[in-house]
Amino acid sequence: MSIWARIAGWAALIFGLLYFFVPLGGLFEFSLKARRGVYSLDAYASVFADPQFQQTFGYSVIMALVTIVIGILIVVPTAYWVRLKMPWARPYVEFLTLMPLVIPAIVIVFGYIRLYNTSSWLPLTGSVMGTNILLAFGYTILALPYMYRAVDTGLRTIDVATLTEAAQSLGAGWATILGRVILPNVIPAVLSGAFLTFAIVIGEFTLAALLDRPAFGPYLQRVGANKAYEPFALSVIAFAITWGCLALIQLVSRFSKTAPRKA
Amino acid sequence: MSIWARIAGWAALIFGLLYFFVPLGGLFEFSLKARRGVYSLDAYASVFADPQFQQTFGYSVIMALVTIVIGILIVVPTAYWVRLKMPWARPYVEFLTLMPLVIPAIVIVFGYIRLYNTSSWLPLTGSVMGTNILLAFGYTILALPYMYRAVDTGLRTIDVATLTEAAQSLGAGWATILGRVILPNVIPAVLSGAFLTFAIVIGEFTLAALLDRPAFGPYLQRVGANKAYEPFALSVIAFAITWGCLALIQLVSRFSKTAPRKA
Amino acid sequence: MSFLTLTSIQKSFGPVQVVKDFNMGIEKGEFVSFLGPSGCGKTTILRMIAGFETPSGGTIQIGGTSQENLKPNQRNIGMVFQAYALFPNMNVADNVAFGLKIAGKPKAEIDARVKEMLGLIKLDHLAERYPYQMSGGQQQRVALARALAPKPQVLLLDEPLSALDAKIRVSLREEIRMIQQQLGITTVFVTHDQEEALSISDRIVVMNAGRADQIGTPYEIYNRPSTRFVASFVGTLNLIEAKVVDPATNRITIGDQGITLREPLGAVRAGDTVSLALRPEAGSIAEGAKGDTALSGEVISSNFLGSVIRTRMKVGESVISFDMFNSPGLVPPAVGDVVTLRFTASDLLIIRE
Amino acid sequence: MSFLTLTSIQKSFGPVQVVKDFNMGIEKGEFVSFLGPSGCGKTTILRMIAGFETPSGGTIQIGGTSQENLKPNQRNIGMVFQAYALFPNMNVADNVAFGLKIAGKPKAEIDARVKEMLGLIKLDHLAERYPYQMSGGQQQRVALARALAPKPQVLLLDEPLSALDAKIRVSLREEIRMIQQQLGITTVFVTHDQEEALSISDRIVVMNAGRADQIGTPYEIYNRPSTRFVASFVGTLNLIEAKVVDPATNRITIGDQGITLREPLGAVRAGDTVSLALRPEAGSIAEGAKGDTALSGEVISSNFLGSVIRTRMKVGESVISFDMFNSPGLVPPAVGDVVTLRFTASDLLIIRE
Repeated sequence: MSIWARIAGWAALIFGLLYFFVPLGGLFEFSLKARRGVYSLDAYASVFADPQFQQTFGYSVIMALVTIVIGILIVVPTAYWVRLKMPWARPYVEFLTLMPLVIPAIVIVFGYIRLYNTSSWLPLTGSVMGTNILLAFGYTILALPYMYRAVDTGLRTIDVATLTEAAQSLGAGWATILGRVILPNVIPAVLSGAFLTFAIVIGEFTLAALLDRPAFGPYLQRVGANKAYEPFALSVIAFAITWGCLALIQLVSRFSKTAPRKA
Repeated sequence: MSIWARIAGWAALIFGLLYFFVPLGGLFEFSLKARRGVYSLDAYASVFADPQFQQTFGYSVIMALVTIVIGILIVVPTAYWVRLKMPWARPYVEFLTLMPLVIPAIVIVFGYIRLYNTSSWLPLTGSVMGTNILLAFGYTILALPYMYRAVDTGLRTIDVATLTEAAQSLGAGWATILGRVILPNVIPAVLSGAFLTFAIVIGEFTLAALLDRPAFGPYLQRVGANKAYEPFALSVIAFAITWGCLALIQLVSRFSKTAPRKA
Repeated sequence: MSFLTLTSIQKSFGPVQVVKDFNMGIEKGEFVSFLGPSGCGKTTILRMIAGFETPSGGTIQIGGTSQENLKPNQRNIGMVFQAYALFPNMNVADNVAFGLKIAGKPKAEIDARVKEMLGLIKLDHLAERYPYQMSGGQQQRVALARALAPKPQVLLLDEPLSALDAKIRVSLREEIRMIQQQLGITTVFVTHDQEEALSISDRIVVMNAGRADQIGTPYEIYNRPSTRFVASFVGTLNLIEAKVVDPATNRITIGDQGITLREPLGAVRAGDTVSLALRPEAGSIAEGAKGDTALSGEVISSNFLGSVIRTRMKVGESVISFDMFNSPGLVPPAVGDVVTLRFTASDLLIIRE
Repeated sequence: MSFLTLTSIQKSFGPVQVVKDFNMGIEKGEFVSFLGPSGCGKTTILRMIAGFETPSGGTIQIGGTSQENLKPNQRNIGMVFQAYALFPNMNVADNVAFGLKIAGKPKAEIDARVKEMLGLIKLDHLAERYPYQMSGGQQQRVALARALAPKPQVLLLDEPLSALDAKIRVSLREEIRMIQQQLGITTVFVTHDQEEALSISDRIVVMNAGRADQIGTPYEIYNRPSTRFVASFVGTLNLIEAKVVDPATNRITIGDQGITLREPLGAVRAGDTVSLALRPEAGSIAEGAKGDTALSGEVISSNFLGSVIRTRMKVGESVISFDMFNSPGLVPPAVGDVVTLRFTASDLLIIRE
């Protein structure tokens, strides 16, 4: 192996790390500078004291949980059924779940606004609760690719078809198979999809802004436009949350590797 | 198989399809209604005639191409090297490439603004070109997960280690191996990553808006706030572009299945 | 009527007919192997018995009851898969108890039965282990115990040994056969490995392209193959082209050596070509042997394969391989030697397609 | 000095010593097989010769030149991999031409050599095919041609047959051996299949846990295994525990049957236990045989395996298997029969670890 190739490889890796961590480092350092001349947590104190922070963050957490529930209800049975009985449909379903990645969120929102405006058959945008429901479904679309991929990957680690047949030959019906055989073996995958969904919803800006809901993303942007140090503290907090979610995913997937279900 | 389970499976699939296509259908139908009482393409004509549309769209296309080039230069050698010589590093690199999905774009932008502001060591935000560079790198981060995953999937379909060793035993050096053996076999994967990147950059809103660049995403949002039918026409156009990209990916990957490189 | 009866079974996947009019009766307590290359339909028949596939035509009866309207989970069948298919989230005891719990047995009965089953497969000490903590052979034994625990009417084994190492494969097949005989359970075994089928079965069904080419005991299948396919799939075989000299006296020639067959040639004419089969292990070298039970030829290769030495000689247009057991004193024939192979009259079979 | 010389080769991966002080000389034109279970270090030695791994200690010389500072692409070595490793974006001709193009040969020479190579593997007609359009056996033959095209000094074969079907495996190994002898190329072959190694090699190295247990011709390895590991890994083997009665006269007992060995027992005392090895194919049933070349026992099982019938009998505490070629007239011994197995004096080997 050429020494140059080796250096190039390491350089690429280090560059990748710097690419992420230098901006974050700068961000963090600046967020501590609210008090002139010394490092302090003043900006953080100010952020946490802001009632708007608490409100928007709470709102986003609730929306994230709702999104996760909707996502699991849609994705888990679909992914199982596609793997078991409609393997020919897998490329199509994968294609479908890929679409949210490339259909701009704006398009989705405009579609919703048009479809569910106050003069439509289902005037969801006319009420707060209706708009919340719209937002949750929008988030679900955004999170769908990750949720589906996570669950599908989880299903791939077990032999869905054979386990189902083994359970059937032992007399089990569909409810037993799903509840006692399939679900216990994909729980880590479901959790991993849930954490990703959580991180995405917490940081999302476009959907919430366009539907005009008091979510954390727009708040972040508002603070950024009007204050000096707080936005950086907020960014660090948002990053810490998403980082925490990622770490949880890693933990869960590591746990699942040593746990019996890996096999 | 129970008839109920079968129905449930199909219902989930159909629900998934409706989930995407009903909003889009409503959108499309409304965009044709600019002339009272009849369907017409007036809204589309108005959009295409707008010089701002041409400018912002052209700008976004150029940014997309720049982003694709940067992405390929970063991702292809890294992914190859990681697969070949640092398989232990794969989880870490995958983790890294997953981060942009969950670090809100806002955090990235604030980091950049802080790091490269007019009073910093590299005052990129002080000039138009500098801001453009920042934006391109921001887009690269956003597109990184898809590009990396596409290239890595492409590399997975060939036996990188053995092909490299076979070429070495026949006397080939690194340049020959990369250029004549590895690259020709992952071109479809690279293209697929490129198309995804293109679709993402065209529709992106947050980064461009916060860095205040004349991109297509913010234009879309501006039009949406001020006009009646044009935003819907624009949404349909944006959707058509992304859809076209997706169709191209499918074509490329189908082509690659029948082409020799699949094997 | 037999215990397990398959009548006119057919199965098509789209335009492809995988099983073509299959008929068979399997007696209670019998061990029947389905042997054939991949795609011959053997696994499809097994899956139709289990209820995982619905026959396109025909009926399956077990103990006199038609299985037509029974779902897989209503058939009371035990199945062991190539991929073990233990439930990864349950330990050994829970896996074995699964079918009993579904059947709603009382806890005491379940515990007793699990214990009995683990004793049968000699894994009592591993009851608390999880599948991923065990070797493939152990997992497959647990899968066997799990399938047997609810006392099924029929045991179906779908290539259960294919994923295992050679040595474990041999010991586990003997163990399966022993347990099967001990319990007297009707068993259908699917395999593509001829030695496996020969060593374990009461009867063998040799499948070819959706049909049963031959059904018989291992001894019949090996020594009296009824078709060219069976002869070549089961064991190694020399196929020798011979020319008919006189159908009335069963006289033929191989190259320039005349032989009078014991078996009647049937409806052929002088000058016709017939195919004869000779197993490599059937002959032995005997210098000076002549007549209807000997063939001479020039040695073209002689390979040391360990326990046997395989020599090939050319007789007319045919190449005949024959095996000798290796022994320290044996001098294998050299390439170019002319040797005479002696066999018994019944070794030379006529293959009639 | 030999053409390919390995001197005190060692290799560790972290704390694990995979190859321990390996020494061997391979002559020009010799075909040497490395045989052993997975993890024994055989593939690691091959990869060190190729330059893909760097030895932790020792030297490798080819034709008198140390390979220490040569990268894999400077060693002029041909290699064939288990996974074929044809370049999927090139057709057969381009694959074979790859090494020649890298070497900068003129086009006319490349074309001629590619043609010659495709003739050698009898695939001239498939020159335009892509790898994915060919069977595994064909792909592996192309891989062989590709490795041989640049006229390498040494040909390395890394389990080239493991991914293929049983029948193709046999025919391709014969083809490889033929081509190797025709070209007279020095070849190192790695395999875990003992029959493969026995049938194809000039010499075999039996590897065990990073060491060479025995190096010898196939005949020596099979008939005179020097360790218990070699004896049990190569072929099937009965290991019989015997008690020494009188070291001076080489008298031992197996169960209650006394035997005088021909081979001297060496440094043992009366009452010691020694291990004897007997191949299953070495004996034959001979009623009434007595003395130093016969053992009697009760039959505990008799299995029909196709070409052979394997019978097991109990002699004292040991179980002895023996094989008989199947033939239509043969009546296999029944369980419970007492039979006498006769062998020749040289069949009974003393295993001295």
